[in-house]
Amino acid sequence: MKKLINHPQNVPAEFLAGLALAHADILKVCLDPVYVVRVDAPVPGKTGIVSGGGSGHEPMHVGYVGKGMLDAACPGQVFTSPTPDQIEAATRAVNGGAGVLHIVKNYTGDIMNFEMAAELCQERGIEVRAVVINDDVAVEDSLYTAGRRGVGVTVFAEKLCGAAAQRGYDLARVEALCRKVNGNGRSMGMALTSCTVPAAGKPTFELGEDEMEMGIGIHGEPGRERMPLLPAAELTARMAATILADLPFRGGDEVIAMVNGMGGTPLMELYLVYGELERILRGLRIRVARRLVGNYITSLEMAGCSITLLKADDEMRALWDDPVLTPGLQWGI
Amino acid sequence: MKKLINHPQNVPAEFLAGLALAHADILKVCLDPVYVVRVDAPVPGKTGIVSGGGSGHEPMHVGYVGKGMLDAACPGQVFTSPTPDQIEAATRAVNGGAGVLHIVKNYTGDIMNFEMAAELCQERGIEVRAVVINDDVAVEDSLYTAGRRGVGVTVFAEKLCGAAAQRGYDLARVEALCRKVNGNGRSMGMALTSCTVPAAGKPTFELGEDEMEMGIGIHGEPGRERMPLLPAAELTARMAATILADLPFRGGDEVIAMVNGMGGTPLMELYLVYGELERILRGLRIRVARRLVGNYITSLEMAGCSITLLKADDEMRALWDDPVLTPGLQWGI
Amino acid sequence: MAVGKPEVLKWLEVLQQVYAENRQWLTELDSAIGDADHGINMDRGFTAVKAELAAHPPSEIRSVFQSVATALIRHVGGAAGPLYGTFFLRAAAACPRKTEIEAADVVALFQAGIKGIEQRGKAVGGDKTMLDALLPALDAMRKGLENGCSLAAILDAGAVAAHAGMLATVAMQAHKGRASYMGARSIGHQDPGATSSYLLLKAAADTWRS
Amino acid sequence: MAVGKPEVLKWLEVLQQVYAENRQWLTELDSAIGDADHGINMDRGFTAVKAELAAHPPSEIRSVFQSVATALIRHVGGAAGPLYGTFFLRAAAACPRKTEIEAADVVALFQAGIKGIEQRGKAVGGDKTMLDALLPALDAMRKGLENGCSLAAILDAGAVAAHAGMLATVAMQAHKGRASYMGARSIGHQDPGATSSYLLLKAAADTWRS
Ligand SMILES: Nc1ncnc2c1ncn2[C@@H]1O[C@H](COP(=O)(O)OP(=O)(O)O)[C@@H](O)[C@H]1O
Ligand SMILES: Nc1ncnc2c1ncn2[C@@H]1O[C@H](COP(=O)(O)OP(=O)(O)O)[C@@H](O)[C@H]1O
Ligand SMILES: [Mg+2]
Ligand SMILES: [Mg+2]
Ligand SMILES: [Mg+2]
Ligand SMILES: [Mg+2]
Repeated sequence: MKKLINHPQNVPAEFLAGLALAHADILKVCLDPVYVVRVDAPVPGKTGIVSGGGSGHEPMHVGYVGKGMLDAACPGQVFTSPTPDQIEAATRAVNGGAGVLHIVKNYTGDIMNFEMAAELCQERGIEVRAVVINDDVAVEDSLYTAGRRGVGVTVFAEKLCGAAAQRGYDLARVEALCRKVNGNGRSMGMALTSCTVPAAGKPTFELGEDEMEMGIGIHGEPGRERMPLLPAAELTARMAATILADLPFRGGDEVIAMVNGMGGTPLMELYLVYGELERILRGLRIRVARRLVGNYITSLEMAGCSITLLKADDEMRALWDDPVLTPGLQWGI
Repeated sequence: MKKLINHPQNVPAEFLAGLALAHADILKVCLDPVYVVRVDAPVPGKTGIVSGGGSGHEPMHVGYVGKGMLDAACPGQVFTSPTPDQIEAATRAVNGGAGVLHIVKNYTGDIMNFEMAAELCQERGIEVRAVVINDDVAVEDSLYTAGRRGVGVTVFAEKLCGAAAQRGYDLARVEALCRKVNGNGRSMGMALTSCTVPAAGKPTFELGEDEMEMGIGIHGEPGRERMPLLPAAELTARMAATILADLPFRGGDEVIAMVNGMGGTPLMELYLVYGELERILRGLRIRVARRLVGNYITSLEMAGCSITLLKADDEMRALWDDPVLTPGLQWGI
Repeated sequence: MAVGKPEVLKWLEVLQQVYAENRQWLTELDSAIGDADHGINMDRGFTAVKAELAAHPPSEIRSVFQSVATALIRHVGGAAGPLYGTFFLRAAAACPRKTEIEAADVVALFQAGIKGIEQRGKAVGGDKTMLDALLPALDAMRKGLENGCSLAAILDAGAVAAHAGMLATVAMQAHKGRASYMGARSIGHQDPGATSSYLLLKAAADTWRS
Repeated sequence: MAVGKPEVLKWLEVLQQVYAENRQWLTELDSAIGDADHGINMDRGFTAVKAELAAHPPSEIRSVFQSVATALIRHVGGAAGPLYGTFFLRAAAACPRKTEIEAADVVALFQAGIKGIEQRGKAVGGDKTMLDALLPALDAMRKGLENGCSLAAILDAGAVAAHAGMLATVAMQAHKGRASYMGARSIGHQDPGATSSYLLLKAAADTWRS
């Protein structure tokens, strides 16, 4: 394992120390329990937005703390969801009296820890609503699985709900928006290489020189299918087809699109994939109204990408353009 | 070689196609010869700023085209400097009558191609000045080398000169600023892994499981020294010491700092290194006034990082904060 | 024989060692069908338990379990944290305020804990989770108790059943947790959580046998 | 014997094949002390030359060299583009307006081209560059001309000297180009540009021998 680290156990903590030094104008890092919070929290009267999950997906979530996006984020150990005390402390820290929305990705661990935290918050009289993001079309949503994973749409939900809360939406409206975003967004990912959890010390899985893993999540967990590596055009077409058929997206739709890197893929390749994607969408008369191309929800140093499409209405498009100032997303300010 | 591409030969062109689709509001891509230019070029009366170099360093340079930074960038093949006709065409396209600055990184190929282009421009009556960036302290600057390479300071020079030109600085003042930035900036890089040039198909070099390459450039060219991998704290201390001693930087200085990823290193590790760096600088009473942490000048999918420090005066700090709107750097707009 | 606070503490001490020793194995199992952290999680959790018990020695058995629950919930995260945390929380609630607990108490306490895991995780037997080690173990322990066996024999029966249950997860397709994303590809791999649950019971049988 | 336009075109055709065949070798040499693109660059360049000559057939030898220069300058980039581009630009300028050029013309043309490379790149012999193949070759060719040798003999002498010069770069430390960044670590590797220059001369000797 080759990483720019000191001790494998200390990676998340030392990362947060660097983040705090680099972005003292935007956020602060609280310890014991650990969470990252907007410098000006709590904002009185504003609906609070809290998310969290395992570390290793940077900039998500801690890099999305700041004006117009998250009020706080709770980072767990690498790929391990945070604990209820972290989430409870973060929720208390951002509650401006208007209640707090928890944006939770659909993983057993995340669900349970956020549930326990919500119980603790409710005991303290803080109104908490939780929306579970489950946009990953690679996982069959059935009685026989833990359900679809929450992946790329989380970034969109955090941006849009953050903007809505900043505009003054109350908790119920932010919650409804979050459900609408989740309901209209779909994602799929793939990997060219595995990643290495620092504390584990070796790659989670091995892939042959001509293989890729299709339908990968964001935790280095194996995907649904291992298959020969495809050229970018075919790969994009296949991922797009699965995503498009699922909602389904239709001609005339407007979308916000993301081509996301898993951490180890050069921007050059991500834009190349984006080009393929937009050509496919144009062919179907689906207009890309807004887009992100880059590393937004990663799996450590994994090589690969994911595609997310969100069918956007006027409200979402307007909220998208609202100012945001976080380490990971920044515009309009 | 595992990459998200179609044919190795087409990577730069297909990347540019995706970039053009994604950022049609900011830039356009011209073909034959190839260059990327601000949508609103030429801006009458504004000093033009053109840079360029091999592809594979994204977002540099094409990702820095836009308001407040470059007017145009000329991308070569992967790690191969662009040709004179590209540079000449870009220069003509951005000349608003006030002359054009070429920001050139110090590599034999870049120097010669920009020189030939400048001759062609001068024949057409366009005033061109060139500033050569050579900030890499890993290379001894002597009669016996091609001189220091241009690396991280290029990003700073492009941002600051772009802002200056936007404010209305004339060509001579922008040129002087660029020389000042180059004179006050120093960088050093290292690699944990090699990268693979798409058309070459295999890694440029091989590193053992416990080795790193110190003093690496940005083209996958081997560094000055191969050595056992160090913990991040020691690694950062060693790189910082070499950089600091060179200018030298002194207690009381204010700096703009960059911890840059080579393309395959997670943000988590880059912030961890940034934390180490800022602690070292604080210990020496050097204040980090502004900073960048992320992938800004990369070597395809190489794992590793570089550190850049620029001793900044009031003028530079103010220009840094000026608005910028490019695919790779964006704030204040 | 009965179990007093020293035996309970001994069990937890052994568990800390067991999870430290099996950290890599559990993580490797989790690499195959999960995200390569289960051993790391269990080790971190029981190291935190040890520190907590040393820092604030609880006065009675019930409060030992409460401290364990809090330490696990605070320091593990993931799926294992809330699940094992809930196990000890419910075990504490079911624990009589006595200085020594009998075989019936021990079985009741495991029963309450395992119920807690079922409620928290909403999994059932056959989903390829820790429950596939725990539920057969509970059955075996209850049978042993009905048959009037000694605590040592009851715990042995529990550990044996947990071991068989753990091995049975190899052939199962996962329907809960991270492994379920793999669909049929999850078949052929032993569940990490079932393995850590077996180790939990094995350690109890080993330390409470005399 | 003398060299006419058909022979010049033949040389360029052979060069295109030679660089296509040696693309990988040249790139591997450049991997060791450079950035792994020299073979790719040369191949791209002479493929462009071929396309250019086919699309716009030049009328005389001089204009052949001009087209080659333009194609290389436009399509190669890097260090090799301006250097070989300048070589052909100067060769064109030195080329007499004749339908056939003699031995003396050929040597003059190489001399002008190599001068151009010296001026453009500011390197000298011993810097571990293409000049370490080209300068000895030029010397040998000049001597051959003085001694009244045939063009074939002159070119052979040039190719032999270039080959020796190319091999001599192995022992040199680079002082120019990308390899100079490696300092003493550049010693022990053959210079890619010296290798492509040897191939250039070798192809001339091979095609202009009859
Ligand atoms: N819903 C559930 N109910 C019971 N046990 C579960 C459930 N989901 C997962 N598990 C158990 O948790 C184990 C994984 O724990 P761990 O790796 O620590 O958490 P995570 O999956 O969050 O990384 C699985 O092997 C499985 O036994
Ligand atoms: N200043 C120079 N003068 C002459 N030849 C040079 C000079 N610098 C580099 N070269 C030659 O160029 C070769 C490298 O060419 P190439 O790999 O195509 O360009 P780049 O170094 O830009 O990637 C070197 O092997 C060397 O022979
Ligand atoms: Mg986990
Ligand atoms: Mg090159
Ligand atoms: Mg796990
Ligand atoms: Mg090269």
